[in-house]
Amino acid sequence: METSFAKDTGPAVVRAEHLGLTFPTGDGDVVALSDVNLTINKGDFVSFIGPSGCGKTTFLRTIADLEKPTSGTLTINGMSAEEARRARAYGYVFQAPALYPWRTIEKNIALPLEIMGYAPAQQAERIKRTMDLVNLSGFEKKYPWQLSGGMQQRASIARALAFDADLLLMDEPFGALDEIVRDHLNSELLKLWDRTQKTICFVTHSIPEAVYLSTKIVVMSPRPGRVTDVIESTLPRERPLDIRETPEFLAIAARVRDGLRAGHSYDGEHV
Amino acid sequence: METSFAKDTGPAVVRAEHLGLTFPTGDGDVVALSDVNLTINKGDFVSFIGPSGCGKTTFLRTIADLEKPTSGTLTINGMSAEEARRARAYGYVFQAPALYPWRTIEKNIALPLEIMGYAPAQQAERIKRTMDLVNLSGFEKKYPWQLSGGMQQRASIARALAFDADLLLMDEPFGALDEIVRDHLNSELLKLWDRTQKTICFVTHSIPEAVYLSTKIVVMSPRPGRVTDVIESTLPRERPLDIRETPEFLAIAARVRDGLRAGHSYDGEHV
Amino acid sequence: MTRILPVLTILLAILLFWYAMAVHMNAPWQTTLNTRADLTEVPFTTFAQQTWAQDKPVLPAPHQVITEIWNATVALELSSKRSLAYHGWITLSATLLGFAFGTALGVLLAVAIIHNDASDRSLMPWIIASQTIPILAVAPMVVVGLGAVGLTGLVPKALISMYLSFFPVVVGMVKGLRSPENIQLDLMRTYDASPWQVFWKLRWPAAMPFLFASMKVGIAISLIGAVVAELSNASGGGLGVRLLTGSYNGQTVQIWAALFIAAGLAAILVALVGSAERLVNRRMGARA
Amino acid sequence: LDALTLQLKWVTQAQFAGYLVAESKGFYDEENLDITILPGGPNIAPEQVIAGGGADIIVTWMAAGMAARESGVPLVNIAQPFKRSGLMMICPTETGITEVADFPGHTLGVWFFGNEYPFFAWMNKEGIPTDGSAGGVTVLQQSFDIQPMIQGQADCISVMTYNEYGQALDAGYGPENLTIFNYTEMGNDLLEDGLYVMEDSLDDPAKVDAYTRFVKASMKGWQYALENPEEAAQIVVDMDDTGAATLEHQLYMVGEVSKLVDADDPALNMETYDRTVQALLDQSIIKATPEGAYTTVVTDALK
Amino acid sequence: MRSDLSSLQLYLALVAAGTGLAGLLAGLPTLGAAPLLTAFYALATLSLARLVMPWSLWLDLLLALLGAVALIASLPPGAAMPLHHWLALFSAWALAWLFVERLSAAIRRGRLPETGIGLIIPVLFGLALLVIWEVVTRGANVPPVLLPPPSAIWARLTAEVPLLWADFVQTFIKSVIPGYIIGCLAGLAVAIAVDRSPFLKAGVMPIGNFMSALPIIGIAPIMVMWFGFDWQSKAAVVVAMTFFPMLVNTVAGLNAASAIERDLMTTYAASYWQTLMKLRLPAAGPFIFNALKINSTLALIGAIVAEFFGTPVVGMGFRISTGVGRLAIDLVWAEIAVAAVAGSAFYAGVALVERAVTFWHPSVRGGRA
Ligand SMILES: Nc1ncnc2c1ncn2[C@@H]1O[C@H](COP(=O)(O)OP(=O)(O)OP(=O)(O)O)[C@@H](O)[C@H]1O
Ligand SMILES: Nc1ncnc2c1ncn2[C@@H]1O[C@H](COP(=O)(O)OP(=O)(O)OP(=O)(O)O)[C@@H](O)[C@H]1O
Ligand SMILES: Cc1ncc(C[n+]2csc(CCO)c2C)c(N)n1
Ligand SMILES: [Mg+2]
Ligand SMILES: [Mg+2]
Repeated sequence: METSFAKDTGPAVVRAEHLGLTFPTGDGDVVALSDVNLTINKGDFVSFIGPSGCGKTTFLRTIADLEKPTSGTLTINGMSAEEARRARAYGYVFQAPALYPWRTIEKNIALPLEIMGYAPAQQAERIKRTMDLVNLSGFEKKYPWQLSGGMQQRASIARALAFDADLLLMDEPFGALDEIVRDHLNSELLKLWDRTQKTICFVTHSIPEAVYLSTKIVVMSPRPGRVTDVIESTLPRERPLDIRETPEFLAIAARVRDGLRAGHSYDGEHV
Repeated sequence: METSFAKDTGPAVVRAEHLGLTFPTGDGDVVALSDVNLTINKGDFVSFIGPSGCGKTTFLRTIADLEKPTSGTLTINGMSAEEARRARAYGYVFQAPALYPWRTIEKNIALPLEIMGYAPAQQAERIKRTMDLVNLSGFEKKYPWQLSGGMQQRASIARALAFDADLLLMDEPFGALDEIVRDHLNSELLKLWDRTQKTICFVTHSIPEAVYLSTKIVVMSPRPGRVTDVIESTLPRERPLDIRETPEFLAIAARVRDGLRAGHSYDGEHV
Repeated sequence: MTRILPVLTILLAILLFWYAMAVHMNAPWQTTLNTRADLTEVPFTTFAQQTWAQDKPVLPAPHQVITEIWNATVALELSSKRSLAYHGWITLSATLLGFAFGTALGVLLAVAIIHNDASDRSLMPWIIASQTIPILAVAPMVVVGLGAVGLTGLVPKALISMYLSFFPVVVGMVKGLRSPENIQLDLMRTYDASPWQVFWKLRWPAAMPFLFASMKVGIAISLIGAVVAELSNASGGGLGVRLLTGSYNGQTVQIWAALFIAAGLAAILVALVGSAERLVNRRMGARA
Repeated sequence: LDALTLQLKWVTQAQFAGYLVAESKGFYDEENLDITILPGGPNIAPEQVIAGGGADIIVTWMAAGMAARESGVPLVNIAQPFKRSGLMMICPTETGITEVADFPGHTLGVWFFGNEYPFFAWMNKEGIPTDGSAGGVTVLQQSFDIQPMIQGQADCISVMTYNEYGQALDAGYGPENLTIFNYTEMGNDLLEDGLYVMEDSLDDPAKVDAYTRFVKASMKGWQYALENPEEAAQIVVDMDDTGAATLEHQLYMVGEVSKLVDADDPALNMETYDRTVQALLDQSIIKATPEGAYTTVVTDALK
Repeated sequence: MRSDLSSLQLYLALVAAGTGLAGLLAGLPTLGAAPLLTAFYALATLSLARLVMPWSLWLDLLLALLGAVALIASLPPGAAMPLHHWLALFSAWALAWLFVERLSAAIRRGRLPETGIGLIIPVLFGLALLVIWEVVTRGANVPPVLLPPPSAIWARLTAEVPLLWADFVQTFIKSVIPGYIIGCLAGLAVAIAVDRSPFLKAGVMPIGNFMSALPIIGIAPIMVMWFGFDWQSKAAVVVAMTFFPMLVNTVAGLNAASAIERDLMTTYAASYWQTLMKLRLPAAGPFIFNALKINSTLALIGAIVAEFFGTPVVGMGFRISTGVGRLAIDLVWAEIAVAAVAGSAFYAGVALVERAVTFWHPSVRGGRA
């Protein structure tokens, strides 16, 4: 496999210009996104990182046409967000597992396949493959409430990976997983990305994870939610796990940490 | 403050002997805990780490008298789990925020205070203090659904810290938080622990976090859920953030990582 | 505006259908009348108008019902025994009293059921069985029985209303008080909250949506109870009595008028409960 | 002042004009009586009310009274102002029914709730089965109105001369397009509205005295009502709490009721009594000849 | 004091023994006449021994049953019963309650199996009601034409099986079942239609609420007018009665899916029908079953009531309405008993299906206090 740089990837998949989104609430408006300008190209792996409440989820939801921006423009593959959604352009892993309690785990994973009309044999094959991938084999017939938190989250990841979408939106998918599984899934995800040329938007709180995975890291900051830094990764596309000890890696991580720290109003207070 | 070793701490707060817990489910039993032997002393900071589904939550719930062990014995401060619960011996931070949707954030934090009969003035003072601690000031009057995932989790931490319990049970409290907030809360938690001599049981998926915080690290492994290693930390009680770069720290982390890896059946498969 | 237009459209459709049905259903009798009166070759428009103007039609035309409602309410003094407002008030007072009793009883039973295993197991099946007893069959006996011990007037009616309206409240509240998720209950357990605290701080607020849903059913059903009770006790008046006497005298228009007033009353009561619900929802921070 | 409660068999209407007029005109007061008149209805069985202690005197039909007596409510007839039956069966001529022999195969509407005995006695006498077997009639439980005839659900329906028959006339039916079977004219009449009390109360002379004064005042009321039909009708309308009674209809009813009531003599006519009892026995509505089901102490005292 | 008695149980035990003792004293002069009752009083007083020695809960059951039997056996015919019998009734009732409390506590602690044993409790409660009814009606000389004792009703029930069966077939099989099925299906279908179109929903729901408030008593004569005397009009009333609860509940249920569950479907660009079948209908399950349960009782009541307004001379409603006029009150109650049993069985059937279908709902899979 060839080593390539992130910026060499294809045409714009997501293009946000002066994007803003304000939630009206009982005691005043909350500006969740303000003047966000961002272009995500085909094949990019973009991580979003930022303090909690800075609008990461909101931005992903806007791309997914689950929230309507209150200002600015947003295009997905040149289409409007709604058209893109109708074209089933993306798969979404929510911050919460959102499994249906009346379906077993395997049936939950089958859900998008049923909806998108996959043949039964293909469904079975994909369920098996993705359940193996997230190491949930043996729990096919369990109901969501019979699984631990991390297992539920893995089931929801499997569900989003079971069908073929060119754009993957993942909101803290590995938040509730231990380091080993996380490492494992990180490298699986990278392989998948490399193999399928998917575009991935990935929210995480782990700086190493962001640096390890991404071609582009978007640092956000709250009140109002905005993009404060966009860091293009200089790491090669091929990334063994031990790349995390290289100086290049550490340099990028430091830059991200600085960006993140700048977004925190209170660093050093309350000590 | 004096530098002391973890093993020097006080008498047993939690003592589990041959503890076992099996869930009957529709298609066969799930052994969530099997032959767990563990002693947690007063003033210990114990981290539980292990692949998802290995029984960490179940063990915490058993200590909290939310699940009944199916075999073995468990004593808390020399009492049964139920007596300890009745004596309000612990505060619990659940893996999910479990905020009551009809209460504002400040009212959610007030809940245990109301129940335990704190005076209104004291309630207000404690709410303010803990909301500041988790950096949620300004969101007092918001309802849970108006907060981001991480903000909800911080609210639930504030709720558990608002009253005085000698034993804190925390199930992945910082899972949905970014590194900066996490670092901040980690050091706040350490300070609190040092100041109040609380005993803390802490579930985490982050090895550095576990090593940084703990006097004792319990590594668990699934199917059946069991304790595979108990690592006593040799780090001093006083821990600046940069202790994480010391060789001693890294050595402990490596040992934890090895224990964790051993518990994973599939490492390297499905590649 | 966006709410009025659909309602008006559907109403219009119903009205058209109703007029058509009125022609259809009153036609045989009108034909008989016309034949008797040697009227042949009546043009359809005239015939339709005839069917909408019968004295005792099988199905009265909407305007006949509305005229009757108007005549029996606005056009009469309130204290007149022919006034539907007067009878409506009688029924309403029994309804409200019965509803108050019924809601209180329902909530009390639900509280007993969720807090006491023995009550749960023993009460629920019989509460359900109690509702399979046809109240109209028992109501006269209740009225006679209570009359024998000197209870007459409002109270027997209210008791029958209560008998009907407590049921949806018990069922809804048992469900509602049990609706908190396990984790929410676990939280309370970790605080070693007393049952009383669990009730007021968790179960009760969590049951609010269920309470209001039940109360909406309950108040409508309470009105039915009052009407049923009135059918068993012609003295004292009330909308039920008007229904009954209308039926004895073949006064279909009167039946329909009483029926509509009763339904209107119920709709208003349900709407009142609904606005109370919205008020409470707002105070509990529900998502808009 | 003796307080008595009178339970009517039906809603407030001119069928009970005598009692309503006596109350309204103060005839009961004159006799030192405080009378409460309870209207009835389709779900109120006066026999049940008196058995439960809710009334002292009831107005009911003799067949129902006797049947109740056999089921353990010891009712005793103390007066019988109604001498003839107002019950009829009417059939629109379109049905082709002109005589009893035409009945088989047709559907007949009958009032139940204790009002069904005369019909079954009649059919029994004619030998027409009512159990749905071949050569018999189909019986419908008729609502208390004439709708089943208007809608053609029944070929013949039950009516009272003083009430539903009037409604039929109002609705445009006339004697010319109806076949009428009048129970009295056919000699099938069973005694209707009589006054009944509980047997044990007759042991108390004070009660008997009160009953006597009650019957006396009631008959005065009947006399007044029959002499002043318009005023009587107005009184009925005024006393009807439900506001359902109309002057026009009550006036008609007073007129018709006057043909059935003997306002001067409340005594039981033994010939009709015997015939009623015999018919009930024939139909096994009652099993044994009733003993002490009537008393003449009250009417004798009035003579 | 024995620690396994809760305070409620202790209180009941004291009441049972206390009233037993009081009965013994109050009845002393006449007790020779009723040896069984004497035995009951004595044993009830002795049950106080539970405070110092183990006392099986089954002993409480036996004692309660003994009390009931003794009371019924010693009811004086015709005359009002002596005062101390009321004490016996009270004592036996307290014992039965105590037994039930202890039994359910034992089941909860897992000391006795749920299946089978769990059934004893409601049955005993019903039996207690019947005994109280029997003793009060006979003991206080309530006129049988107002309220007959259960024994008389049972006698009538067994004597009139063919008649009751014919009525049951007419009312339940012919009217209730078809009406229930049609009404529920129609309610479901209209709810979905209404859900599809916000316009229809805005138009139909207020009117639907208005219509559901129509007292069915009013529509019963109209239905008879429209559909004739036989079962068709009764089925029509049942349809009308069951339609609106189903409509209202289903519409509410279709909105029960949570925001994130819907979002998931939105991300799949699932079609309306896919979202309906795979998310909203399952999520509406608890609501739909709620309506099915409510309707199971409403349907029977509706059919019976409709029969008050004209029927062929068969049917439960016909028998009930005409029975009162004939003072055949025991037959009326026999008919009511059949209605109650049929209705409860119907309800129980629906509830069983509900448990199986909505197994995933918190109210089914746990969350009991
Ligand atoms: N209520 C239940 N019914 C059946 N099985 C259960 C139940 N709760 C937990 N389990 C099973 O018990 C095992 C341990 O679960 P537990 O929640 O303790 O895991 P955990 O270590 O907390 O995992 P995670 O890190 O993912 O939260 C899992 O296999 C889970 O499927
Ligand atoms: N439905 C809503 N109504 C009102 N305010 C909202 C709503 N959803 C989100 N917000 C607000 O918008 C801001 C951004 O929220 P968002 O969920 O996007 O944060 P996030 O970056 O995903 O945080 P986290 O890391 O904690 O998940 C927060 O201040 C939150 O309070
Ligand atoms: C409107 C009306 N409908 C039916 C009857 C039937 N009926 C005729 S007499 C009688 C008993 C009292 O004499 C009954 C019930 C009536 N009277 N008035
Ligand atoms: Mg988020
Ligand atoms: Mg867990």
